[in-house]
Amino acid sequence: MKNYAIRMLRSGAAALAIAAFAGGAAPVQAQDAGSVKLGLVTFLSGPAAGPFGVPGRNGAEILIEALNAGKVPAPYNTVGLGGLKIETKIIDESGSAANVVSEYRNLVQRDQVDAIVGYVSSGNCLAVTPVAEELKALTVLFDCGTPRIFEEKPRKYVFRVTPHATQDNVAAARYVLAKKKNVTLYSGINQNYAWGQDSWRDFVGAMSVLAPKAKVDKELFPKLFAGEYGAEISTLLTSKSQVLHTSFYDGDLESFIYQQAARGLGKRMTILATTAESSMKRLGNKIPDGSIIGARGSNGPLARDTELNKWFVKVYTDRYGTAPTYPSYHMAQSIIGLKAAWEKAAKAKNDAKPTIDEVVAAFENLQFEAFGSTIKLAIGHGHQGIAEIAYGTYKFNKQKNEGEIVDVVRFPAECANPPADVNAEDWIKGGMKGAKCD
Amino acid sequence: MLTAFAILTDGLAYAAYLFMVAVGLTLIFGVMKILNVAHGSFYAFGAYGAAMAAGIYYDRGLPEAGGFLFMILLAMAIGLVLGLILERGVLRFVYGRDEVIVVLVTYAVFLILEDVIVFIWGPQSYAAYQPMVWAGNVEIGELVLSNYDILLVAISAGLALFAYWALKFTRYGRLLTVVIFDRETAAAFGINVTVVYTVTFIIGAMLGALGGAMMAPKISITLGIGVEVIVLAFAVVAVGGMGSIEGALVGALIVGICRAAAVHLMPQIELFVIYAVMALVLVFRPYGLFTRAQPRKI
Amino acid sequence: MLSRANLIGAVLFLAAGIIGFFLPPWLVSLLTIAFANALVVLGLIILWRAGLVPFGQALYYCSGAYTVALLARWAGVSDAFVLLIAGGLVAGIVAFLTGFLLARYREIFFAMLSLAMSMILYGVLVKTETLGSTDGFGVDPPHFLGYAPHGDALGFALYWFVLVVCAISALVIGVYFKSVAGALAVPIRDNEIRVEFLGISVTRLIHMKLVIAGTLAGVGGALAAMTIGHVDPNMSYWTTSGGFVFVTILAGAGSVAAAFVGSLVFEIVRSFAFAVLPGFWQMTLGIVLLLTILFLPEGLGSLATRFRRRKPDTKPVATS
Amino acid sequence: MSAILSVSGLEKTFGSVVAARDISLDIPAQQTVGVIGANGAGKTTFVNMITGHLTPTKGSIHFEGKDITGLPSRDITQMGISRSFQVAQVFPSLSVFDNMCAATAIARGDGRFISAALRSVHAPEIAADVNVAIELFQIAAYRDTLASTLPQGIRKLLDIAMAVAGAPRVLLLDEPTSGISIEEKFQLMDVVMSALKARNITVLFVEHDMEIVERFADRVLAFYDGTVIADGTPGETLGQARVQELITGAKLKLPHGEASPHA
Repeated sequence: MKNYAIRMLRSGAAALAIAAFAGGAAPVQAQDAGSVKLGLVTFLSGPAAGPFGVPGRNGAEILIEALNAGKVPAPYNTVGLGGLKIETKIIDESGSAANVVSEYRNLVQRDQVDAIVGYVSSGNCLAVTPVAEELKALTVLFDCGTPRIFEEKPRKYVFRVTPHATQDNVAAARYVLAKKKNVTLYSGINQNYAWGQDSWRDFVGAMSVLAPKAKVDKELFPKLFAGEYGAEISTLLTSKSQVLHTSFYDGDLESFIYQQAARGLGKRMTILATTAESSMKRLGNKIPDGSIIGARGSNGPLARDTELNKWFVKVYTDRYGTAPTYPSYHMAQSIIGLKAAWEKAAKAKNDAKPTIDEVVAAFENLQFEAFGSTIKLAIGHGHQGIAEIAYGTYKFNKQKNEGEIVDVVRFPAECANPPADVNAEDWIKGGMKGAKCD
Repeated sequence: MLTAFAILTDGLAYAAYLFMVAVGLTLIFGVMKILNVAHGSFYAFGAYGAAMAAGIYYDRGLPEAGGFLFMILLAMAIGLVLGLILERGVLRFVYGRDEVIVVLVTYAVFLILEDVIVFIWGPQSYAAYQPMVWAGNVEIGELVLSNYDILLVAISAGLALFAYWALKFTRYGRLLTVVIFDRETAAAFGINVTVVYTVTFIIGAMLGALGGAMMAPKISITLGIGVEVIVLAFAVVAVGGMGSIEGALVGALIVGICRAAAVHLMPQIELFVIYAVMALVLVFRPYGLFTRAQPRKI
Repeated sequence: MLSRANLIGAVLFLAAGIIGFFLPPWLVSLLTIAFANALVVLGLIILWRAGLVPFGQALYYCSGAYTVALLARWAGVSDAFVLLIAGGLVAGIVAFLTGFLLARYREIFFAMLSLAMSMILYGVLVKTETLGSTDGFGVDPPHFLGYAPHGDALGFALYWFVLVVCAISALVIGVYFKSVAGALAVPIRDNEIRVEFLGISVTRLIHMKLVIAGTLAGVGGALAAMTIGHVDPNMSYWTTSGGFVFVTILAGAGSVAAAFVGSLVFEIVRSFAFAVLPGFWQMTLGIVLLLTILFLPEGLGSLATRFRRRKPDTKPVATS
Repeated sequence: MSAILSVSGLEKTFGSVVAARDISLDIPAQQTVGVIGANGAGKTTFVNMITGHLTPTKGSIHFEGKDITGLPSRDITQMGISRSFQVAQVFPSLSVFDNMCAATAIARGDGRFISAALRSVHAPEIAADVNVAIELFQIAAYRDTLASTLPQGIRKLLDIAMAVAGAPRVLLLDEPTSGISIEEKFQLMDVVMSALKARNITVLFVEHDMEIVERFADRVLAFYDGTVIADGTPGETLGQARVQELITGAKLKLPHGEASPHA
C-alpha cells in the first residue's frame, strides 16, 4: 500500500514536470500586431497525404509567400491580409477524431492563431465544427465534401468556400445525359465510406430525376484503400451498363484504372470519374478515351482561363514541377476567400485590424473571384460556397504524350446546387426544383 | 455459371495476392514465434522499390520483359537489407520476451518505417503498371482476364510448391522444420538457432517485399498501403493456422473465394466478410485450420 | 480501507482538480482526453496482468462512445451521469457476451479473435449510413444534473467529471487488484492448470476480467465521446486498439497509477510530436515505444520502483 | 469402513493406444496407498482421471459415494480431492507466501466470483492459515523467496503444500520425490507424510523408489500395461514374482535394495 502511494506521488510529480516542459517547448507566441497567424491543417502522413494533404499544403505555401510579398495579381495584390503578413503553423490532420480535436484546440488556445484553414476528411470537419463554434474560432474548411456541416445547424464561425460534393454528382449526371441521351443502364463503383456512399446516392438521385427510365445495374462498394478490384471488374464486365460512375480518387482510382485497363473495361462502358482530374497526369493513356472527367469544381485543366488562374498554375508548376490539382485550388481559394473577407472588414474600419466577429460578418454571403471560377457564399446561411462546375471528356494526345479534356461543359452554380434553404438530399429527391441552368 | 466461373477466377487471383503477403508472415511466425506487424512495411518497401526499379528501367526504353525481373530483384534486395537490419539491429534484443511484447516491437518498427518511406520516397504516389499492360489479356466468353493475374496465380502456386519442396527436401528446409517442431530439441541437436533466425527473418522480409513487388503493377503505390496488408495477412494466417505454410495457402484460398463470392453475390457484406470468416474459423478451430494446440504435459 | 495510499490518491486527485483552474484550457482538454483514455488502459492492465493482450479493445471503447452518441441524438438524453452509466453498461454487456468466446482463448489467438470482433463492428458501422458511416456524428455537450455549462466552464466541468470517474475507478480497481480474483491474475499467467487444480475456473475468472476491462473501456469511450463531441467508426479500428496497447506497454502493469501516468505521458508526447515534428510523429511514437520496451521493460511505473530501490533505508526486495 | 474413493472398470484410450484399462479398486479413508509401475504403465493416466484432467473412456469414479466421473478438475478439487505434480506446478513469479495465499484464498472461497472480487487475498485469516501451513511443511524460511528461484525440494514441498491448502480428504501425489537427490528423498517424504497424517488425509502417491514405497505406504498398487497387476500390503505386492520381473527388477531384495531401475 505504501509503495503504491509513493509510486503514485512520484509519477504524478514527474508527469506534471513533463507537462510543464511540453507547454514550455511550444511557447505561446506574443501577439504581434503586425501579423496574422494562420493555422493550416491537412494530411501530412497516411494515404491522404499524397493526393490531398501535400498538394493542399503546397498551394497554401506558394500563395501565402506571394501574398506576403504582395505579388498575387489583382485584386489580391495587397500584402498578406489587409497589409498584415501571414504567419503559418502547419499541423498533420492524421489520427483519431480525439487527436484532431485536441490539435484544433491547441492551435486556437495554445498557439493563439487568428484563423484556421484546413481539413480534408469530412469526419474531421464534422468533429471540429462544434469546437470552432464553442471557441469562437474562425475556421475555413477547405476540402471536405459532406453537405451535413451547414445542414445540421446554422454555423457562425465556420465557413466553406469550396462547394460541397452534391454539385459534383448532380453536374456529372447532367453531363452524362447531355452527351449520351440514350443511357438505359448504369453502374457505380464507390468506396465503402461516407464519401463514396454520399456520392453514389446523389448521382442516382439526380439520374432518376433527369432520366427516370435509366436503371441502376451494379452497385459496388469496395473497402476504402482496397487496392485490388479484380472481382469488381469481373462483375462489371458481365454488366450491360453504358456508364460507370465512380467517386474514387487518387490511389484507389489509379489502382482501379490500371486494373480495368488491363482487362478492357473501358471499351465496354464509359467511365465517369468525378475526381479524375487530380490523377490525370499520372494515369496518361490508361484512362480510356471518352471517359468523363471531373475536377470537383472549375479547377486544373477545367478552370477558366483567367489571369489569376494563369498566375497560380505558373508559380505552382515552377515550384513543384507539376500543375496544381483541385486540392491545391481548394486550399488556395479558401485562403483567398479569407483574405477577401478580412479586407472587406478592414476597409470598413479604415484599414485597422478587424476583430474575428467583424471578419465573420464580412465573410457571410461574400462573393469573390477565385482561381478557377467565381465563388458565392450563397447557401448554408451564407457560409457555404457555390461555384460554377465543369465536366469534360478525356482524350489522350499521342503527339504531346499527355491527356487533354475536350467537350467541356460549364454548369452554373445554381444549376448543380440546391437553393439557399433546402438541404441537398431533399432537393434532389424533390426533383431538383429551382435549378437554373441557362 | 458465368458468375461461378467469375467467382472462381477472381477468388484465385485474390488468393494469389493474399498468399504472397501471408507466406512470409507465417514462416516468420512458425520459426520465430513472432507475429510481425512490420511485414506490412516489407510489402510497402517492396512495392516502392519495384516502382523505383520500373522508373529506372522503363525510362531507358529497355525491352519490356526484363523490367519485371528487375523490379522483383530490386524489391527483394531491399527486403534482404531491411530484414537483416531489423533482425540484427532490433529483434535479437527482444528474443525470449513475451510474444505480445515482440508484436509491439514490430509495431514500433512499423510506425518508424512508415515515416522512413515518406523520408525516402516523399508523399506522392508511384506507379509501375508497365508489366501488367505488357502482359495483355485474354477473353473467355464475356469475361476478360488479365494475363498478369494469371501470371500471379502461377507465381503463387510456384511459390507454394517451392516452399513445400524447400522444406521437405533441402537441408536448410529440414532444419527449419525441426526448429518449427521443437526449438529445444533443435538447440540440443546443435543447430545454430541464431543463424536460423536471422536467415528466416531475411527470407520472410524478402517474401514480403516480393509480395509488394508483384502487386506493384496493379496498384497505385501510396503511403499507407502497408497498413491494409497487415490485417489481411493476419486474417489469412489466423484462418490457416499460424506458422503453417499449407495453412497460409488454404487460408488464402478460403478468404479469396469468400471475398469474391461476396462481391458477386452479396456486395453489402464485402467490407467485413474477411473478418467474419476469420472469427468463424477461430470459433471452431481456435488455432486455425492447420495447427493444433499442443496439450501441456503435467 | 482508508489506507495511506488512498489518502495520497485523494490528495493527488484534489491537486489535479485544483491545478485545472490554473492550466490553460487546451491543456485541460488534453488532460481530460488523457484521463478518459487512461480508463481503457486500466482495463488493459487488468488483462495484461493475466497475460492477455487484446488487439480489439476498441470494440468496447467504441460501443461506449456510440451508446452515448446515440442516446444523446435519438433519445435526447443529455445528463452526463446517465450517459456514462449507459455507456459503461452497454460495453459491459458486449464484453459479457463476447467473453463467452474470448475467455477460452490465450496469447496471440486471443489477440487475433478480439481484433476480428472489433473489425466486424467497424465494418457494420461504416456500412450503416443512418449512423453517419465513416463521418460519424456529433454529440452535444452534456449537462451535469441540470447544470449546463458552456465554453471554458464546460471544459472544466468535463475535466472534473472525468477526474471523479477516474478516482472512483482507481479506487475500485485498486481493491480488485488486492482481491482474490484480482490477485489470481499472475497465477493465471504463470500456470493456468495449477489454478484449475486449486479449485477455481480460470475461464470464469478471465471472463470476469474481460467484463471489467470492457466496462472500463466503455466508460472511457463514453467520456471520450462527451469530451470530443464526436464519434466515428475509427474508434473501433484496429489501430485504435493498437494505440491503447501502446500506452499500456508504456505505462507498465505495475499499478493503478501507471495507467494514468502512461496515458498522460503518451498524450503529451503525441501532441509534442505533432507540434514539433509534424511530418514525423509516427516515427517519434515508434521510437518512444521501442525505447520503452528495450530499456523500461516494466513500463514507466517501474521508474518509481527503481528510484525507491536505490534508497538505502528501504527494505530490499527479497529476490529479483 | 466404506471406501472414500472407489473406481470401477476404468478405461482410457487415445485413439488405438490403451493407456488404462479395467481398473477397479476401493480405497478406504486415511489409507496411504503407493502406486508403482514402469513409465507408461498408466499411473499418471490413473491420477489424471481421478482428478479430472482426463475423462475416462469407460468406467466410473466415486468419491464419498458421489459419482465424479468426468467432472472438471476444479469441481473435483472443490469436493475434496487434491493433487500435486510430477513437475512441481507453482507460480514462478510469486513468492512462496503469495503462492500459498493464492491457494488458500481459492480454497476458502465459496466458489462465487463476486465474493472472489471483493475479498482481499491478504486477508488476516488467509495469512494466518498460510503461516501455519508453511511451518507445517517446513518452508517458512523461504516465505519471501520467488518460486522461480527455489531449490527443487522446496518447490516440491510448496507444490504439495498448495494442494493441501484446500483441506482435501484425498490427496494424490504424482512422484513427489522425482528430481530430488537420494539423500533428500526421505527427509522430504517424512515432512510430507507427517503433515498429511496430522490432517487425516487419505493419500495416493506414485513412486519409483521402492524403499520409499515400503516405508510410507500401507498398501501398494502395481501398474503394468495400463492395469493393476498387484494390490496388497507393500510386502505382498513387492514380493510377487510378476511385480519383481516387470517392475522392480528381479534382484531387488527388501528392505535394502537398489533404487528403482526406472528412476
